[in-house]
Amino acid sequence: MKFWVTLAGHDREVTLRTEDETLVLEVDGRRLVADFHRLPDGEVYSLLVDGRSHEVRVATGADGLEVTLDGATTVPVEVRHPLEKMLRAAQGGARGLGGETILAPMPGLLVAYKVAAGDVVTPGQAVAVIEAMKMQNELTARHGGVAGEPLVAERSSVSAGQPLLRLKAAPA
Amino acid sequence: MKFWVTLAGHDREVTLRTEDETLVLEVDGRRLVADFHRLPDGEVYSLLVDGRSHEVRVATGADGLEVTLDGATTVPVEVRHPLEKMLRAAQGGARGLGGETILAPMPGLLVAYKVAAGDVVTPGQAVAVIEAMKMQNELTARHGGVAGEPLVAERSSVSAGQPLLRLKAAPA
Amino acid sequence: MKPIRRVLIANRGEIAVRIARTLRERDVTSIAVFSEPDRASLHVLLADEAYPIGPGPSRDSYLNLERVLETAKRVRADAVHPGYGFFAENPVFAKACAEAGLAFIGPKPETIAALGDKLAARAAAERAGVPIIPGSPGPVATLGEARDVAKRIGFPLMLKAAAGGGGKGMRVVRSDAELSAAWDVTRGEAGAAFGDDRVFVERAIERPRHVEAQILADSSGRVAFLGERECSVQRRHQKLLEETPSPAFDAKTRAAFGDAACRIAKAVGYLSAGTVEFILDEEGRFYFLEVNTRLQVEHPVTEMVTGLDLVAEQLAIAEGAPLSFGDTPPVPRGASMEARIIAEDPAANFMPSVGRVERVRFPQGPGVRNDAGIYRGYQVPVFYDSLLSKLVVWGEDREHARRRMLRALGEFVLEGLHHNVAFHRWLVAHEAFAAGNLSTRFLDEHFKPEMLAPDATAGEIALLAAALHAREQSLEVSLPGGNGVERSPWRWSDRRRAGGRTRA
Amino acid sequence: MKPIRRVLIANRGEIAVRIARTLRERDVTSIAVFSEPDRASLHVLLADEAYPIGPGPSRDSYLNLERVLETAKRVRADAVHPGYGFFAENPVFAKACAEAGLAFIGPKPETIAALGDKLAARAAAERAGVPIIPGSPGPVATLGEARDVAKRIGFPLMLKAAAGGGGKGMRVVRSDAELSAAWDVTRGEAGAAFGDDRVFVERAIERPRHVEAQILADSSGRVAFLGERECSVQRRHQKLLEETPSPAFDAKTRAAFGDAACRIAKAVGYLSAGTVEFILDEEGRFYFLEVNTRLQVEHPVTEMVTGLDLVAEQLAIAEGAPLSFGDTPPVPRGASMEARIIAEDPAANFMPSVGRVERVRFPQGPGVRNDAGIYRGYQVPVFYDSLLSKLVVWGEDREHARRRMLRALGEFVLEGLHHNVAFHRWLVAHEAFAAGNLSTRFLDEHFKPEMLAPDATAGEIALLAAALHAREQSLEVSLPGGNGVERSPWRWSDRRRAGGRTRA
Repeated sequence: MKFWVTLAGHDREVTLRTEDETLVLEVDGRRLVADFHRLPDGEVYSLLVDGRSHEVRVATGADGLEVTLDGATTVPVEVRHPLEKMLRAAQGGARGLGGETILAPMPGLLVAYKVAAGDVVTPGQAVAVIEAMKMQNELTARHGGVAGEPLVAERSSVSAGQPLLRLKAAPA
Repeated sequence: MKFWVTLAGHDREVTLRTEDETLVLEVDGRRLVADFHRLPDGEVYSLLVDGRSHEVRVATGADGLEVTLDGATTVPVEVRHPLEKMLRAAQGGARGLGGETILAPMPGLLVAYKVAAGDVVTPGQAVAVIEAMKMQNELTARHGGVAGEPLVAERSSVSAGQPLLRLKAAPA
Repeated sequence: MKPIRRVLIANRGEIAVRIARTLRERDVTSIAVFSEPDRASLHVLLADEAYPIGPGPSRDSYLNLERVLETAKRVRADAVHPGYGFFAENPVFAKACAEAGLAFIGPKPETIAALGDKLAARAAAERAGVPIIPGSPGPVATLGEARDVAKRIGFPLMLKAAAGGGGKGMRVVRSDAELSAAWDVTRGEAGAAFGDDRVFVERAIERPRHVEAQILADSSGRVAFLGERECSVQRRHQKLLEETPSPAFDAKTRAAFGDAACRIAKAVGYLSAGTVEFILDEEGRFYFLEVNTRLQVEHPVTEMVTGLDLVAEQLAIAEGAPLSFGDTPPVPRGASMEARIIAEDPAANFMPSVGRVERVRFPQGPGVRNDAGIYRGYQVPVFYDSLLSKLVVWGEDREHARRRMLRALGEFVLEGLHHNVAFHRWLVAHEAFAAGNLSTRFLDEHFKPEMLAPDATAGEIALLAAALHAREQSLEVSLPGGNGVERSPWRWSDRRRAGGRTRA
Repeated sequence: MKPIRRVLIANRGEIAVRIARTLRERDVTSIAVFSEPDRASLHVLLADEAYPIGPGPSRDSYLNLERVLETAKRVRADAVHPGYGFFAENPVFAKACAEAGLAFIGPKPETIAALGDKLAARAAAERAGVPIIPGSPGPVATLGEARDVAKRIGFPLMLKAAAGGGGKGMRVVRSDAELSAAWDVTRGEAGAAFGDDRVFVERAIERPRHVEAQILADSSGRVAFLGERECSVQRRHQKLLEETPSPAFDAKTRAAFGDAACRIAKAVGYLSAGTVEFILDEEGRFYFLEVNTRLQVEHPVTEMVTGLDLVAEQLAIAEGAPLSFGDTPPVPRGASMEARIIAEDPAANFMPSVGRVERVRFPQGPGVRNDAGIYRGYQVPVFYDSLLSKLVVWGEDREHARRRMLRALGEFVLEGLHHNVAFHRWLVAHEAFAAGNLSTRFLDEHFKPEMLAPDATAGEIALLAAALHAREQSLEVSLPGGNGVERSPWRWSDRRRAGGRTRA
């Protein structure tokens, strides 16, 4: 079967075939073959690629999948259906600012907002500062957009997952 | 609520009450109070009894429940409904030989049977010898009964859970 | 002094567990206390007894002096071990313990108080003839005074809050202009942070190393030096990796260093375990920094090379017993390193992370000690320090210890929250680290988040894993504009988007 | 000799993992092999590379000489480490490695062959002037001859298969009558078990201790004695707990003992790591038993007190390098104990157990090393040895090590299959053990399964747990003869009865 994978910013079409515990992947004209075995405790696989032993875990994170390699390195991956790809294309290439809602990553104190309502926020831009575990931490926008009204008062405490700010999508 | 517990051969009536994470048990006229908290990873509880910290795990074993204390000591426990108790009583006290099916505890080689068809087998009596992990091990009857025909040939290999011998219940 | 039979551990997590272990080995009852969110913490599970002391926020539980002491008395503890942090360097608490008839396992209250004041400590060091960083003899009242000091010792300078420490309340100024600009700010911050706006001025050391001396002192006045620890690799002034011996030391330096540390300890009549912190300049000269009147997070590296149990020594000292080794401390054998495994995201400016430990497999094998405060399924609470575990190794020499640390870090499986294991793999493999070329500016000089980005091979492995996941998935999804409902092995990437950068 | 870069580990589980760790630390590529049921074994996960070698039964995989060597050559290994068991003491395999151009990490094939024969080994010891147990100079052909020996050295006697070992093929006879009765049986068994019915006769030592010498020999003929290990606590002639130093030794005995071991090693031109086993009688006299031409399961206790890595030494020796410490072995520091954590049920005559590791939390903290071959969720296969983990501790002296072992065993959480952790808790707490009063008959003299039965407190805790379970349960059950269907928090005890004594 075929699908699209977004990895480290790159979009690639991947063809997948499996027999028993052998996995054959075709990507960018290359062929990856692995012996795989599912381990207990979550979605964890042992992979043998040309004999090299790797342990990987797949979890569903905030943005698509998160693959953890050898117990410690996490790589975000998105797996998409070819049709979705086509749809995107049909909708026209340039995507502009995707829009999103900034959430409090953990309970803590919202120290301050870094943007005001109406500001155009670009991906990666800092939008708020939250204090938790005795440290101040900046929250950054991932997709960007136009800032709405602050959803909580500065210097007030927030709980994990609480919406802090909405960014409206802005076409390019 | 009330129920019967069989522990180390003793049958006791137990009354149970809980508030939040406090557990109050009445048994043999004594009162046991514990602070309990469910831990992740299986049915595991942290119990604080008069401050003393205990970690217990409850699993369903071959014969009722198995409670593991402090990670290593396993105690078989049976929890029964009062009505069942009454029924038992009604059926008359003496239980005779319960009857059972002896299963292969692990894959291995059935070396020999220690009883022949028709033999009366008492609880704890050895009925067969199985070889596994380079060791010979005796299988013993738990409830006893009258031995049926051997279900496998001697010197043949058996898989885990495979029935080896049926013991018919025998009234006292 | 009466023997200690029941010790209340006024702490939590990894260090409470570590203390409980020694108590168990010494046949002393370990009594844990826990806040509401800590009911399932490892220290509650591993201690002999455990009692609640209030809600999550430290001030309502672990820093609630009345509650802690009331509990200690109620459960008939005869001693209290403060661990580190919380009440560890609080003279009021130490005094209150004594008044409540509880042995405080640590220095005397007056020692804690005296050394808690940077200026008093500095003065004590000076009296003991221990080199201190050139600077103002005491607090500097006005900008004018500060300028005079600057003229005398030259730039760069460090403005330091008298009541600060652990990197807090410090500011480097490189010119007269910077000094003028920073003066009021620094005093204001000091006042706000520590309720004490006294500031003093000293020479700033460029590329300093942080090296500290472990000392033990018993009630007979015996003071022992148990070797140094180098803790130069830091982020935000917090230690990340510590080791002994220091690659910057030779036997001569070590002797002078240990002698200086012991002189200070004797000068203040020190009792129990303590650490004298120094900074080392690029010429290898050491200057007194401060004294930590407690057990350090990094104490295990000293234990690994000496074979001593520092908590056991503290216990014996609190009972009035002499040091277990008398006047001859064990000769250190080999080298040891400790990597602090912390719930944080090194790729995002070391932002703290919370979450559940979804899967964990700790390193094991020869020469590896891992003191964890977590277990599979454990939910890391947000109220406390984000230290999850201390990975400690021993090796016959530094290079062996370094390679063993690399091996152990390679085995470390920890999933479900952000942590710095991959960062440590990078650090310990770095050639500057391997060369022992360290300073507190190591990260500024060498580290960039991109360095933790997965390489090509990792990318391929991730691709394979994602493919296997796609294969396992089989959700009914209807594709808008697509040909109706079909079985599809993947979800729409935009589904489940939480937005923002949720690190929980 | 050319340096070793890629080592194939011809073993599995815990020991394969242990070897892989040293290889990783020495920057040598570790190559695992695995049978079908071992695909998810820890050694496959932790090695750099892993390759399949066939079905579960050992003879089809780990003992399939052609397959193992073919794999080693195909993956370009330049050396093979046999671990223990499997091919570890097989001269044919060692020879085949050499012929295939692979360095065998162990003694020379001819040494393995020579010492594999009990009589040859005994003769070598005798030539080296090492005390041996009085007995027949060689195999005894007839009952008549056996009787003559008996007249000479007296009863009790031991009948021993020449090709036996590890407690197999041995029988004690206490009278002439018993001797007559046992003679044919013993020979028959020897023939059946080892294809060699030669039997010899020696004096049976009552309440013997098992003490062994760890030796290392390099290619320059240098032989070092690294201290003794006492392994007296056994069941079914299998070691359960080992320690160093032996509580039965004084410096004088140790010197004579080490000297004897080295003489034997020199006499046979020994190479690499080896163990000379002795038995110690109640008067403290030691007699040569046999030489194990391999790494022992209990090697870590020696590593704990010497700081050496025995696998690293084997590796260096195989490369033709000298012993890392030259002519002066490190002076042992403190004491160490190892408890073998085994999948078996001590309450049922130590019957092996299989099953899935449902929950596990290994001991950690100061002085604790745990070399496990398992992890959470791991299914213990039935084909192999049932050793799950080696729990090793270090202490400043024996009592400290013992208390630390007790502490570590107390922390050990292992659920889902039967194991001997609770047994070890009993053993290490036993006063005879604490007194160091050991012999291979320790269990016969002190152990009864009832001793592992839970006490009153444990009963109460179990009761509380069962109650909580009942509370959580809520199955619809209709009570026969009862008042129809009702919500009931418990199941009928007879439900789910599997019958028999399922230990899986």
